[in-house]
Amino acid sequence: MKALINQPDQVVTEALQGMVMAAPDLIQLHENPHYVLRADAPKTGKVALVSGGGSGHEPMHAGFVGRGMLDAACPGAIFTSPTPDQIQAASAAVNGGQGILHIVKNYTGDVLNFQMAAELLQNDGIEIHSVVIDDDVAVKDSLYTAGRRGVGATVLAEKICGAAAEAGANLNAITALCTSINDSARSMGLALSPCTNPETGQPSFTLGENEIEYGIGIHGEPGRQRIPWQPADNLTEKLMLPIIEDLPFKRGDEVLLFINGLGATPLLELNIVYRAAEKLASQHGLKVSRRLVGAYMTSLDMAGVSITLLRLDESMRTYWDAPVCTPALRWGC
Amino acid sequence: MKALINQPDQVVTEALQGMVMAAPDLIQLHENPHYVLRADAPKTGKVALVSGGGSGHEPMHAGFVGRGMLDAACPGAIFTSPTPDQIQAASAAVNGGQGILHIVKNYTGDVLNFQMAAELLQNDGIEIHSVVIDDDVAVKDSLYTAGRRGVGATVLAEKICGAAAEAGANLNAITALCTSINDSARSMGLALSPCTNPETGQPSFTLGENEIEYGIGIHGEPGRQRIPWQPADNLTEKLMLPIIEDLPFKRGDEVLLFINGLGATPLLELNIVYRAAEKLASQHGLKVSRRLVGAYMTSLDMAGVSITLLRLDESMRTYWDAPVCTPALRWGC
Amino acid sequence: MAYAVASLMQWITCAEEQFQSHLAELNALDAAIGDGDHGSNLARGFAKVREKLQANPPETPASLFKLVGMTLISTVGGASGPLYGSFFLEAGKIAGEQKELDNATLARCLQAGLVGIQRLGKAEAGDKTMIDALEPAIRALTNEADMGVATQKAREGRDATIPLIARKGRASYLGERAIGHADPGATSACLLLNCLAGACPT
Amino acid sequence: MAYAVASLMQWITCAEEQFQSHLAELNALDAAIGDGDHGSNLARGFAKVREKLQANPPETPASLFKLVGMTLISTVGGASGPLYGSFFLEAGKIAGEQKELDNATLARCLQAGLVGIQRLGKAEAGDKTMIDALEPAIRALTNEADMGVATQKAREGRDATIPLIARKGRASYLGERAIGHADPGATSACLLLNCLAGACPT
Ligand SMILES: Nc1ncnc2c1ncn2[C@@H]1O[C@H](COP(=O)(O)OP(=O)(O)O)[C@@H](O)[C@H]1O
Ligand SMILES: Nc1ncnc2c1ncn2[C@@H]1O[C@H](COP(=O)(O)OP(=O)(O)O)[C@@H](O)[C@H]1O
Ligand SMILES: [Mg+2]
Ligand SMILES: [Mg+2]
Ligand SMILES: [Mg+2]
Ligand SMILES: [Mg+2]
Repeated sequence: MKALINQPDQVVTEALQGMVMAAPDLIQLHENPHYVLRADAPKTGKVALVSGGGSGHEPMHAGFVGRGMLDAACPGAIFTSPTPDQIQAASAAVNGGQGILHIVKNYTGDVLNFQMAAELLQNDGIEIHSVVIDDDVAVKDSLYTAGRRGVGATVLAEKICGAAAEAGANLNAITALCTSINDSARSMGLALSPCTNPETGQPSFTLGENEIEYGIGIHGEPGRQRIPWQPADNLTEKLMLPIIEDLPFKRGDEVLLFINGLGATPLLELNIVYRAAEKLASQHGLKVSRRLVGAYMTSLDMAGVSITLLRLDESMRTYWDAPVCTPALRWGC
Repeated sequence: MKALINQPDQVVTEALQGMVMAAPDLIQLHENPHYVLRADAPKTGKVALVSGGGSGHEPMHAGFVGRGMLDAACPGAIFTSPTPDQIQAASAAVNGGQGILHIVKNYTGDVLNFQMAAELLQNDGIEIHSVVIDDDVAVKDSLYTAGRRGVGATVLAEKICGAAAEAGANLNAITALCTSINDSARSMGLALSPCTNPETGQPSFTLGENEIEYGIGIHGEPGRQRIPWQPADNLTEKLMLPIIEDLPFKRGDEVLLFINGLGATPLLELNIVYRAAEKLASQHGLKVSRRLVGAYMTSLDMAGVSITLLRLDESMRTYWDAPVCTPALRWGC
Repeated sequence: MAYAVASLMQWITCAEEQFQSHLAELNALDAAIGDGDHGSNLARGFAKVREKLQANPPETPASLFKLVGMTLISTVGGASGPLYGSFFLEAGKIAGEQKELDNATLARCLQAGLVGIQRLGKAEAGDKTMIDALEPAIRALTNEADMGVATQKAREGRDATIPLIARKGRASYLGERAIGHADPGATSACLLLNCLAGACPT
Repeated sequence: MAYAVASLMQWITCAEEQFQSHLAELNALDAAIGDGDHGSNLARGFAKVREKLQANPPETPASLFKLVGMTLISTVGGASGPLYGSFFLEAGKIAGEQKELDNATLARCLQAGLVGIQRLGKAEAGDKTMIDALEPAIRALTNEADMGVATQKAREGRDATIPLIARKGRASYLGERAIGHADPGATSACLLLNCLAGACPT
């Protein structure tokens, strides 16, 4: 497979090493088990935030470790959730004595492994809360299924809750905030190309010249539907309407609009989507007051985009604006 | 062509509109002619920095407009330099009365159009200096040719000179600084895939399963040589050695190491390249004290990477660390 | 007839070989309705299991099962790591201090493992998961059927996943598009049970 | 025989049509040794020229040339915009107030345009640029050859770029890999001169 890699089974380790070498003032790496933690961890007296998941979504999550966001990130193999002992070790390493929040994306693997880790940590007397993020409206929800996937809202929850933790909020308050972010956020994505897992060298699916996977996740799993290519404004509408209708977002709502590139889509195109999305939001009476545009939660080399809308309240807005000092998201410091 | 665009001839305009809508606190857009300028332009009493070039390299240059970097950027059509009247209008709009520096990448089109604009501006009594960036060691230099291309050093020059301008340096000093950055920086790149111009829908070249364009530019022009795929560590060495030998960089030099993604290459891979590049730098006795890793000067949806090394002196390092407040590069604010 | 630790080692060694040789096939099944890593996940986990078994050969069925379970949990990740891991951990709890497991005890171990998977994953038969292969096979063994019948049941259960819409795991995101594809976990469960059937009791 | 503004309008209108119909071909030539936009650049520029000519038909050759030159400079960008733009601007300076240009004056206009391109772009014949087509053709006209000879010279000059390594423009980055490809600018220059040859003097 033609990628900038060495041994396929060393991809994750080498990328983590490179990432930490490139931001030594912000983050450090522990190997075996692998986790990335703040350069100044543990922060005594502060609630610690830990997240993680499969690799292949860079900069998420390791790129979000640092002051004002995560205390630690646990990267699994490509598209494979981390293991309980890894999560346990990372959590223990950043434990500041005020409890730990696990921010978990709703995939069976992530949920089970974080759950096992939480049990191990609780046995050690560490207070653990978990919030499961499930914002993807492409997935039909039901009591009898695994439910919706966690996608773009994860990034927003990590930023906002990270600022709350930095400001000294306690574990209950941060857990409630995280739950409320998840309840107030909805996302949907589409892919113009598959991704290729460097560990296996196989493309996740094949698409015709003119085909799009609509309702895509971030692990190369096929979407809900295959549709023909349409102009960006139409495709944006096909993502925005299900999002707006699902919560539902209502006229007068203040929102954060997040346009996320899936890896191989140029910023040029993301900006065209942003333009269409903000116009649609305005047409629905939504006031976009905060924005994020870029490749923050990717699917390796997949071309495509996801859109997330978060209904902001004042505390979310304030925490969003607070300083964040991580390799991938940085302002105010 | 399957991209997130509407009308091919509206790509640049719509992307600029979206970009400015997404960062209204930092930048504003003037249309017909198109240029992006600081939200608070013009800054009276400050030297203004203006750059520009073809579109398709996003976030460069418009993403680098803001406090501590550029005052204005002039985006041309895809891969086509802007026109003299466009550069003239942008420069006049940000003129703060202390003169203007044009940072120009060494391509015939950019050089000629900026030169014509400078003449027009000088006729209007505005003091204009120009520095032409030509850091690409893939191109053999000679008195009788167009010389080397301007690539990664452009981003570093814009950041460092932008900080100098912000700090109140005068036009002569900033011009000297910019020249010295160009003299102290070398770059080289390679592509794993062509790019496709959304205005024409044509891929820039075709590559076999296992082929790489070595010594690539940023406009989809073919590279110096076609070589077979090799592991990332070897490819990194094939970029680093010509860079190190050309200046030459010497043991004990303090350097900034910039790993630049060409558009479709995941951060995962860029981090693997960073790891290899920093190791090689260390083996050559170079002290990497500043770093930048990401897609800052792209070639649409091209997969590939370029490496830039800049030998830092104290003033460059200080200006590098100074606050920068642009959509694409941000710290300290 | 009973399964001493040597027979059970045969089981696990065979599983390691099978997951290795079916790696691409399991990945391809997973790519169709999931994220394409099920073969890689199991191969990675069982490779580590083999390494640990060679370094510290366990002396009882219980310690073997515990080692397999712990190793899968700490090296596989994903959904299948905790699920298969719990399967072996729970099986080990039933095995107790016994030096060998007679057929009935082995069936009780497997049944406990199945319960462990279901407690964690909350899947029922018909949800298009590994349960669809494991459940009928282990039910057969509990009812004293022989191994051949059990593996036959597993295969039928796996094939029965093909027309299903998934309600659990990653395939559930696809809705109707999951129809027509066999579940990768049900397929790996068949391989696992085939290996058990091939292990020689003493 | 002389060229009044109507004849020269024929020239420019023809050029607009030719660049439009050869857009893909010029882009393809440019993709081989450059960035694939030469056809798009000229088509965009000449479309704007036509628009302006229709809105404000010029009354003299000089005002036509000036309008073409200014419009190309302000709408083409790239290398060819300033170069072809200067060509027309310099030609316009020679045309002065004259209502029509006789053959000798036209040749002097073109020669001034060529000098303008070379002053800006610093290219010599043999550097693999538009100069390789323009220079021999304009030299022939200066020596009173007829239009057929001039376009023949341009075509030969263009073909002679094929085996060359480029020393100017984007193709110079390719080194030896530029060999075997015709220069796109030399190709567009042939089209431009063909149109001039097709315009009817009065
Ligand atoms: N809740 C569940 N209960 C039982 N089995 C499950 C459940 N969720 C998923 N599985 C099984 O796990 C398999 C996928 O495993 P794997 O690909 O290794 O993990 P992941 O889905 O995390 O990539 C599925 O084919 C399915 O058989
Ligand atoms: N210095 C120069 N002098 C004369 N012609 C040049 C020079 N540089 C480039 N050209 C011409 O310009 C053509 C390319 O034009 P175009 O593709 O429109 O611009 P760009 O190279 O900026 O994309 C080349 O084929 C060549 O003929
Ligand atoms: Mg997985
Ligand atoms: Mg061009
Ligand atoms: Mg899987
Ligand atoms: Mg060109």
